[in-house]
Amino acid sequence: MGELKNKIMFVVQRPPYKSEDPKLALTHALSSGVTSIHIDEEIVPTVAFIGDGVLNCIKDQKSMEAYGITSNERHIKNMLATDTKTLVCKEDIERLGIKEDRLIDASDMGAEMTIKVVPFNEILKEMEANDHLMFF
Amino acid sequence: MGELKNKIMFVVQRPPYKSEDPKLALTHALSSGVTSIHIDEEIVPTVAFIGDGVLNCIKDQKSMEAYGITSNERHIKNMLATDTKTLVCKEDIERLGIKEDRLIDASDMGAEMTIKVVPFNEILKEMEANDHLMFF
Amino acid sequence: MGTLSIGVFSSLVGSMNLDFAIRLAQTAINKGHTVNLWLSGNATTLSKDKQKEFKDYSHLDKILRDLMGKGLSVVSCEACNQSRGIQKEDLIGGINRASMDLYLANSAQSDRVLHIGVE
Amino acid sequence: MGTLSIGVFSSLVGSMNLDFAIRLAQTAINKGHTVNLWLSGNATTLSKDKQKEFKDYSHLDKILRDLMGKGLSVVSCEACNQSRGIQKEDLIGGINRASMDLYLANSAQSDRVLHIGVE
Amino acid sequence: MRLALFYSDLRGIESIYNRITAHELGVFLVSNGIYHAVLKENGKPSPILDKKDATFYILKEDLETRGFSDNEVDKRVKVIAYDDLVDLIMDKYEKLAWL
Amino acid sequence: MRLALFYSDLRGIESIYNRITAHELGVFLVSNGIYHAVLKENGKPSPILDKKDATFYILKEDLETRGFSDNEVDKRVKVIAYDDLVDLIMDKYEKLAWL
Repeated sequence: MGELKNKIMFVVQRPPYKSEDPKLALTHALSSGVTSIHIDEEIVPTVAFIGDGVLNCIKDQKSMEAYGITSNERHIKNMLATDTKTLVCKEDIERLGIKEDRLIDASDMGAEMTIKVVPFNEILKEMEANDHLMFF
Repeated sequence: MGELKNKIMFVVQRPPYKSEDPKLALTHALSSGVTSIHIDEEIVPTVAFIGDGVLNCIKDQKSMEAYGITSNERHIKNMLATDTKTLVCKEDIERLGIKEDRLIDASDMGAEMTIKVVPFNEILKEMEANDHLMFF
Repeated sequence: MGTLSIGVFSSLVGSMNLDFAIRLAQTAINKGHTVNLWLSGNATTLSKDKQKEFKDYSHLDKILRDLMGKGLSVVSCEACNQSRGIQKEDLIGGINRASMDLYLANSAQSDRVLHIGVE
Repeated sequence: MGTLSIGVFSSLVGSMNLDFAIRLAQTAINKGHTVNLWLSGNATTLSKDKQKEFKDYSHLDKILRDLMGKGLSVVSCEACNQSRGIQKEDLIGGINRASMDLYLANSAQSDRVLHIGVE
Repeated sequence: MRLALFYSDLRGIESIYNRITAHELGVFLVSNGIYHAVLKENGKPSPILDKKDATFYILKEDLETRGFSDNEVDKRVKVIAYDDLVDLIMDKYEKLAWL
Repeated sequence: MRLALFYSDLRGIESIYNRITAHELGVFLVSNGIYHAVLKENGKPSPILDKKDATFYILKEDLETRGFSDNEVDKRVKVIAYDDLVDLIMDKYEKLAWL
């Protein structure tokens, strides 16, 4: 076994509420913070939303009111509040006509981290910089 | 409650082996023959393959050899052997470049029924003629 | 008042199609209609008892029991259950285990059929 | 020889992604690699015991037990199981129930990770 | 026929949808089908709304779950609740198909 | 990076696939991804095979499950078994992504 591969990138490629994948991507990424009970070094997660996966980033999701289920928005906010690097693909939000002010922010939770809108090319560079990729 | 609505059409719109839907469409259609234990009149099924669902009709499926699972081909053959009316959309097989000699036939099982290649328009007429629709 | 048969193949957690089906059934029953629910394929995951409620996941156990108390008839595919290791005694009480011919017979006797045949 | 972690979200019956994952694990183990399998979301349906074998459906129970005998480590998501009514005592013997942090830790220690995050 | 089509996804079902016609056709945008009423992909409304002689409905609960509200819905689409949905399928449409 | 992309479906993943590049790129057609190597939709081979500098593989078991055989596979795609697949991902490609 080689050295620890502790940079893991979580790439969300599918829209919310049609499958469990995007929500599980977020819960998996969030759990990076507690892996220290298993290994010495910390895992550094990066989350990126690409393709129709960017639809997860739209704010005001009312799944709790409508169906009694925690929204993906709530999970994204939790993630931002733990200072996880979170990217969303610029070309995809532009293609779908989503304005930046429609994206989730977690400032109400005191989070300093925001969703960063970046060109696909930067997401590719991030894929290069990570040790493992998990596509959801 | 009105009269018995006994003409049910099973429309397969999805390709095989990516979901259970097409196989369940076939097993549901096949079970029409045994509903007489519940109701007096017989249910008359019609099955139609449209869109990428036509890929279910390609013969020589070797799922049993590769993965130990009964193929959708086997189910289609059973269906033909019970004289179920089975339609496949002409425009869709042409679009996907599937020649008619690549379609499943059940002549080795003594079936007289064959998959009938028809224009989408005839499938629409069939939808009109049936009492209930089930899309898979 | 009419009869509505709803058939679903979608998993308890995932597409939220079962949430849709249950809400539709609830609304129809409250309006006085008769509703049959057929669970097949991965939708048989809804018929397993002892589901623990988490806010993160669809949790339809309670509302399903409540609707059965109001007359909702629920049938879960026998073979689909068995292939997933769900035994007869694992089912939520009141759910009937049967084969698809019962669903077809119920459909033939229904005014409307909504078949949700996707994951 | 290396270590491979495979994570899957797909249902036992449906996309055949679990058939793929198990076959991949089997081939890797036979070549001397170390393999970890993480079952989450609907893939936790594979961890339920008493699956009845039908030729019509994916039936991976036997091969999974066989591979665990050869060293395959299988972990099934605790909350995913509970929300589906699958209790600890319902699991196939030898499957470990834990949370996703164990999967991530295993992944960090693996040479390769294949995450199959679809239904 | 009086047909209710449930349009339940963002991608992959247009080709079949485009070819289905009916004397009386209701298109119900549910689940991820709701995006067709609120997104303007590449600056244009979804072509599925161009279907001739169809009446379009969108399920309010599914719309709001995904972060959108009534005022963002294309004017050709009527926002309905489960209550309306039940009345429409039990009274107005005789056949139902989930795409 | 040395990247193995698992192309697992017939529709819906092209847009992301088209934008991913890597120094060394292997594309593995598995599950319903196999159709891209054997169908000629509208008379043309799948555009996913036009990807520059990629090496294409198709999983024999998944090909044959769906009714096709080696001689129907596009010449640009190499037919492999699970045995080859394990060697390729453990030896040649360092990162794996399932689309």
